[in-house]
Amino acid sequence: MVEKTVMVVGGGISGIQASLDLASRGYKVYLVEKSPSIGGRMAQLDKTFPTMDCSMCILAPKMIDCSHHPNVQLLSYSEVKGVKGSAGNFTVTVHRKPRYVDETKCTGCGVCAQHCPVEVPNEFDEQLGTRKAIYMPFPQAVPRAMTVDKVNCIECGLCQKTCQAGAVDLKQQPQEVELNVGAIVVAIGFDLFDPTQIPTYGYGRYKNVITALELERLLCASGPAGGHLIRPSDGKIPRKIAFIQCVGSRDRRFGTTYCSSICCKYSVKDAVLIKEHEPNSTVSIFYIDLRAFGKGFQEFINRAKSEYGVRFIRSSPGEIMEDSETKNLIVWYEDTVAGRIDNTVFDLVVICPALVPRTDASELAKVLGVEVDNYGFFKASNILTNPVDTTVPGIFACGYCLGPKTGDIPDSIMQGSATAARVAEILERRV
Amino acid sequence: MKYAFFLGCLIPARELSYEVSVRKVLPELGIELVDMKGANCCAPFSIQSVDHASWLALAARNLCLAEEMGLNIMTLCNDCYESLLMVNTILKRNPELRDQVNQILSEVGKEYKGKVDVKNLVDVLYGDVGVSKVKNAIKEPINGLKVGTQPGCHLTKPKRIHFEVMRSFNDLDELVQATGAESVPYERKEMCCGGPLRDINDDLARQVSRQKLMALKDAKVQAVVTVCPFCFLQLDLGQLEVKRHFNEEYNLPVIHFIELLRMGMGMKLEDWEVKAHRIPITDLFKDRL
Amino acid sequence: MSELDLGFMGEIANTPRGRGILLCIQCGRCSSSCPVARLTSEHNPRRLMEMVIIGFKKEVLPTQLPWYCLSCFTCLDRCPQGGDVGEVMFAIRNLAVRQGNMPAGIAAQAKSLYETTRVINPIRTALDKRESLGLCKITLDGLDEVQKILKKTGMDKIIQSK
Amino acid sequence: MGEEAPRIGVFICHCGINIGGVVKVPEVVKYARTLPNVAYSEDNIYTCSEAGLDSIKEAIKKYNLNRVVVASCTPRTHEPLFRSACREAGLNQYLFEMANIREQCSWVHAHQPEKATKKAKDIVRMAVARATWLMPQEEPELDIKDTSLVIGGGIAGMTAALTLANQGFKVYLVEKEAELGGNLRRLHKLYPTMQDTSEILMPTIEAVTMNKNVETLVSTVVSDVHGYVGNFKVTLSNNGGKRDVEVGTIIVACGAMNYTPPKGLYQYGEYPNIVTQLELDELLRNGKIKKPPERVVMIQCVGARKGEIRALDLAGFPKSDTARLLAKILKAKKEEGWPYCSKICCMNAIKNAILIKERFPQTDVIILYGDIRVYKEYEDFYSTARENQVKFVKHIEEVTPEITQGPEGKLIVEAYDALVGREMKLPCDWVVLSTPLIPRKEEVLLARMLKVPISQDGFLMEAHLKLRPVDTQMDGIFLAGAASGPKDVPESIVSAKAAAARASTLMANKKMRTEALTSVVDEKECIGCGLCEDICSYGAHYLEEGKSHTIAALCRGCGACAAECPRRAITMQHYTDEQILAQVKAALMEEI
Repeated sequence: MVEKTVMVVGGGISGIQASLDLASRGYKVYLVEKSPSIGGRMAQLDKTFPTMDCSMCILAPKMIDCSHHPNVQLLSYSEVKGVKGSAGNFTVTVHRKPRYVDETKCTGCGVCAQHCPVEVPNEFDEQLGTRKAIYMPFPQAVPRAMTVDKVNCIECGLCQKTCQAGAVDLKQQPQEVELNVGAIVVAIGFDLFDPTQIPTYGYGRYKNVITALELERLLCASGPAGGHLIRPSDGKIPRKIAFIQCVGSRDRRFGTTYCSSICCKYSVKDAVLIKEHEPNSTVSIFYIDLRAFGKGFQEFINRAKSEYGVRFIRSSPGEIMEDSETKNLIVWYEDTVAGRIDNTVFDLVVICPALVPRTDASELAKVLGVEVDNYGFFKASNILTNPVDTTVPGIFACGYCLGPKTGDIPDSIMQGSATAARVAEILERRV
Repeated sequence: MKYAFFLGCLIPARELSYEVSVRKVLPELGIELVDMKGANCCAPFSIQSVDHASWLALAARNLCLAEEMGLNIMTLCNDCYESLLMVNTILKRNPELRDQVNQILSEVGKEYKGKVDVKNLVDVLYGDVGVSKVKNAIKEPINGLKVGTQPGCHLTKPKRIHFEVMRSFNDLDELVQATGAESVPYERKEMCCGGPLRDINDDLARQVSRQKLMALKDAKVQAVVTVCPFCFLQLDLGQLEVKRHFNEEYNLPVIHFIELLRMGMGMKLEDWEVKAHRIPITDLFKDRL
Repeated sequence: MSELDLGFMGEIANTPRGRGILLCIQCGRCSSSCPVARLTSEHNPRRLMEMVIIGFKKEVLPTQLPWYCLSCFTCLDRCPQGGDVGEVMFAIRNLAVRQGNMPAGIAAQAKSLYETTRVINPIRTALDKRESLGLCKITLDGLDEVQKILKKTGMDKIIQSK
Repeated sequence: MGEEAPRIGVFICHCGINIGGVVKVPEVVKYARTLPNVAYSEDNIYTCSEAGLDSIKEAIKKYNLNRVVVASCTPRTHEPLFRSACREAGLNQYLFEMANIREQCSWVHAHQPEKATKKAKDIVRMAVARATWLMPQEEPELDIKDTSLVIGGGIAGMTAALTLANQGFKVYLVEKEAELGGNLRRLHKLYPTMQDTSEILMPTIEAVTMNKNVETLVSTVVSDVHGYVGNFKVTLSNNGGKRDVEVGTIIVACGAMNYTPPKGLYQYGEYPNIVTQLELDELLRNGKIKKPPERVVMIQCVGARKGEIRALDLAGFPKSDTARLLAKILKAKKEEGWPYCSKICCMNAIKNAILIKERFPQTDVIILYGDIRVYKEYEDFYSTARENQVKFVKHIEEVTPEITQGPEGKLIVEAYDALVGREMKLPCDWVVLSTPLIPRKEEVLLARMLKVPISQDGFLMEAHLKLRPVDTQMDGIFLAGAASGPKDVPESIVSAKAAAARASTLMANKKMRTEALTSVVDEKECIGCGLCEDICSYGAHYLEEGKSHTIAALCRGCGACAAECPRRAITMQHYTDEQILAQVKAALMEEI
């Protein structure tokens, strides 16, 4: 008998889209999210390109629709531990990590966090900002429930005392739930390449070398810097900013030979954002090939050049050095079109790391029994004709966990919907 | 511990002091050096630039000698080290290339088997002797001396040849610290001394050395510590040339690491050895000479 | 306006140290890392690679261009494609040499190698000094073997041609 | 129920201490009771908690309330919750009003409790004033026909049709050509797998023709479209013959076409051996190139990434006027080229370069490019090309290549290698121009019939570039494949499946509720001036017998028509003038 239920693993924009389409189609959906809230990478972005919509503003309603949908059951802070069965009838074991807060009682008012004495770096802010040991990763989090991070919790019990809804339960135990589903959709997204592997760029050693995702958090009004572009070393406003493309992408040394597909585009967006924040700052983008493909992108880049005066330099810098006093950065590069080798001093350098498979991708692949490609992304059964089918019937994938073939948010959304279609094709097949 | 001692060309011809110190110090640390009779030039970059096959064959011949001695090779010169190490690595990894080379070697009745390893003075001191043993051997620590180290390009680059052998770029620094001296970090430490362009484009060679010297001066070091005889030559003699062409005085004494170690172990340098340094080291090491 | 040599890239690519030429994406990490390129505009490893790729043979082999490289191998470690500029340099030099383009310094070393098994042979005073210090003798042992090898590889011709 | 006197219940939330810590909630509760028509008021620690919701339901029954106001946080996150509470207590959910005294009061005035409390009262007073005028609303329910029309029989159209058919939906697949296949019929091999196009095309065409749920209509075009989501009436014409079909959804997969350079651009049309990439595909497929060429030169971005569509040109056009807009764009672009990057040309060029190298290893292939845009894993394909000794030369806009005739039928391309900084002469046997995919002219008519706007680049416009890439602003109409912009095969297939998914969710439910918030025309007042019809971007207004009528299913409740109407004959339900004016008056009124 065919189960008309579906499990979606990963609550990023792609997984959310898949869930919404499947649920509206009439299927019961279990949305399993590893972290305390759905939203994924898109939630971390400041604005989206090229429409310049506030990322959270367009995402939050979708997150809410998803959690309010009568056919969607959200299993946040949970992980898939085991899968048995085959297309039309899988049995999935889901491990529900203890949140130490009763989701049904907690209203997310955040009073407990105000009293919690423990302050730790916030993963959601790429470690730039801080959160408490009892926390909600970001204000628009879904579900609107706090989570206790037991690693850092000192068991002082203040949260319990101050919670007027009586939602905190520090004794909560992990749970294993078994679910029967007809199909599985994987949408676990990506991680960032570790830039310390390229020591010549000094990430980790030089304070003012940051990743693009860190920049997104800095620029974001609800981010750790309250939307003010400041540089880590001294909190001053950087006047000269450089973007460096292909940090780990198109690189044989680390096996990441592919183009990550999005860096050129978001860099131009960020460059424009910075110019809007600080009109008298200069922004230079160091690139190898300016990959502004896709709807509206070329036009946007033309505008970035002509209207905003963003500088584009065809070059992949060889090395960055730090001025030990000012903490400014000296970037050595060759303008390959002018054939001129030169160095320029910047206040802030933003590097664009390759997008790589989630650290737990291979593990999940084993659990699901699906193949990954030579980069470690989930492998499509046929990249031409079945781009969202994995190598196991009944298990599909969408979003960046399929690799850079997912260009950006629209691609992730299209794939999310496409998996919904594939699932329906299987569950509706008349036998 | 026993090594086939590969002298190379430069040292016996121009830097006897280096050789002497090595022969004095290593036995003290339990290292026995056996000279390689009939060894030929390692085939450095100059020769590699002329002909590829000759490089492989000439280097392989030296490796064969060591195989016959049944000993691993120790070199002092980075060029010898890189050349022999590269060929050894390439031939070990690539059977058909090995056959081609052995084909040439058959002319002289030799066969490369890939049974020995190639090491450098730093490898031996750091890996085989060990920093702690070196430290224990120090009787008169060189305290309070700020030096900049010049490991030299071919001790560490390219990584894919070296990562199996070299431990890290900073091995030399640890050894220097063991003598009591302080190794001061400086900009673009990994940069070349300029030596390889000597006799090909002297002007550029000088300019590169000059960059290096500037960086060292900015770091306010009292002396430069080298392992490679080419680096030594280029930075020591080089300073005089830089002075002549740019009239800039650096007055940075340059010293072989082994000499530093030797003094630390309480063995004085002799007069002729002191004179082997074109930039006087007398002020720095008065009572150790 | 230059006519191009169609096969130049192939010639280089087919030599043991030249394969990297096929990997180059002209990103400029080598050139901006190269100590020499930072000093003189005449040397630009990235441009040299492109000239080989496109086939500017006449503009490369007979000129100074192959002889600026220090072989410090900084570029080898920084090239994202494993393009091995520093290695390709040897492939280019090997061809240049066969066209009679060999700096005097290198010719001298090669000659010395052929006559003494060493690229630098000690002068009298050095030999005496060694003796007085009781250091091992510097001999011509192995010379015949070295010469046999160089004859076999044909390098002897190149040396004599200079 | 609208008739009986309003009995309003007011529920004020402490939100823990978020509101209660600043605003004196009990004081506000007491104040609320003094307001006209308020029958009951109370405060809750968390109105949104189970306990809070229950007490709302009880109060509705106990005090038979017919209006509910909750003063707490933002409607964006919580209105659905409170609305359902009202529903469950048997109260029409449109009789609920929300007042935000957290984001708009306690949070922003955390340090002025007095003023904050006063403001909270003002906000509550306004909410109560509007609630007094609230009327119950019904969300009209539409029937959705579970049949679909797919326009275009290319790979995208066929995929969309099959995806729907496999779910049991009846699909009409319309293709204007005599056979299915679209652009792929002209292509030789497909990157990156280098499969023969037929390996993909033939099985798909077969599957379509075998599938009993798909009715394929070739040599057929859409000549008219009426109706709205769930109930489209479409007229199809097949050389003269006409036929009407009724469908619930429409998927537009009309694809794109290859840009042909105007005669003379890069001497195109002047020499037989200057061809476009597509023409080369055909030459290779039919083995037309017999003698090994010495050299082939490819030029990228011919007619792409050129010029720009200036916002000024567009300013004059209302969105609905697609025809004139596209006509204008097409005319301008023919000569000037298209501003966007067509995204597939780099890979096409590399694909053909490799094919040439495979067939003629000795041939020198040079690709003149601006940027090599081989995104995703295609990068590896670029590497393969280089390993096959395909040569890539970057040229810059300032110095475009020039083509002249050389000896014995050869062409000479003079190009500037920006990465060497030298000019060079390239004698060659073939010059291949990589040209972009551009919109089809048929789109003009389609766009007009479907009321789907066209975006600046001339392709059909998505409902939202980021979040709704396959939806259009018209419910029930979706985009698949290159109709919305250049796509390669995998991308077309993904978008086709996505469009099918969106369509199937509608059709599977068979019914659909639409917004209650729509415009209503008062026929007595209406003078049939038609201004509302002009201003409406959704085609929700139409004139009949001199009066304007609203198609509720199409109305988005934007209110443009109501604002435009000279006779104030149009009312926006749930946002009536009375409601808004009452709120404004309450705002200006001093605290009693």
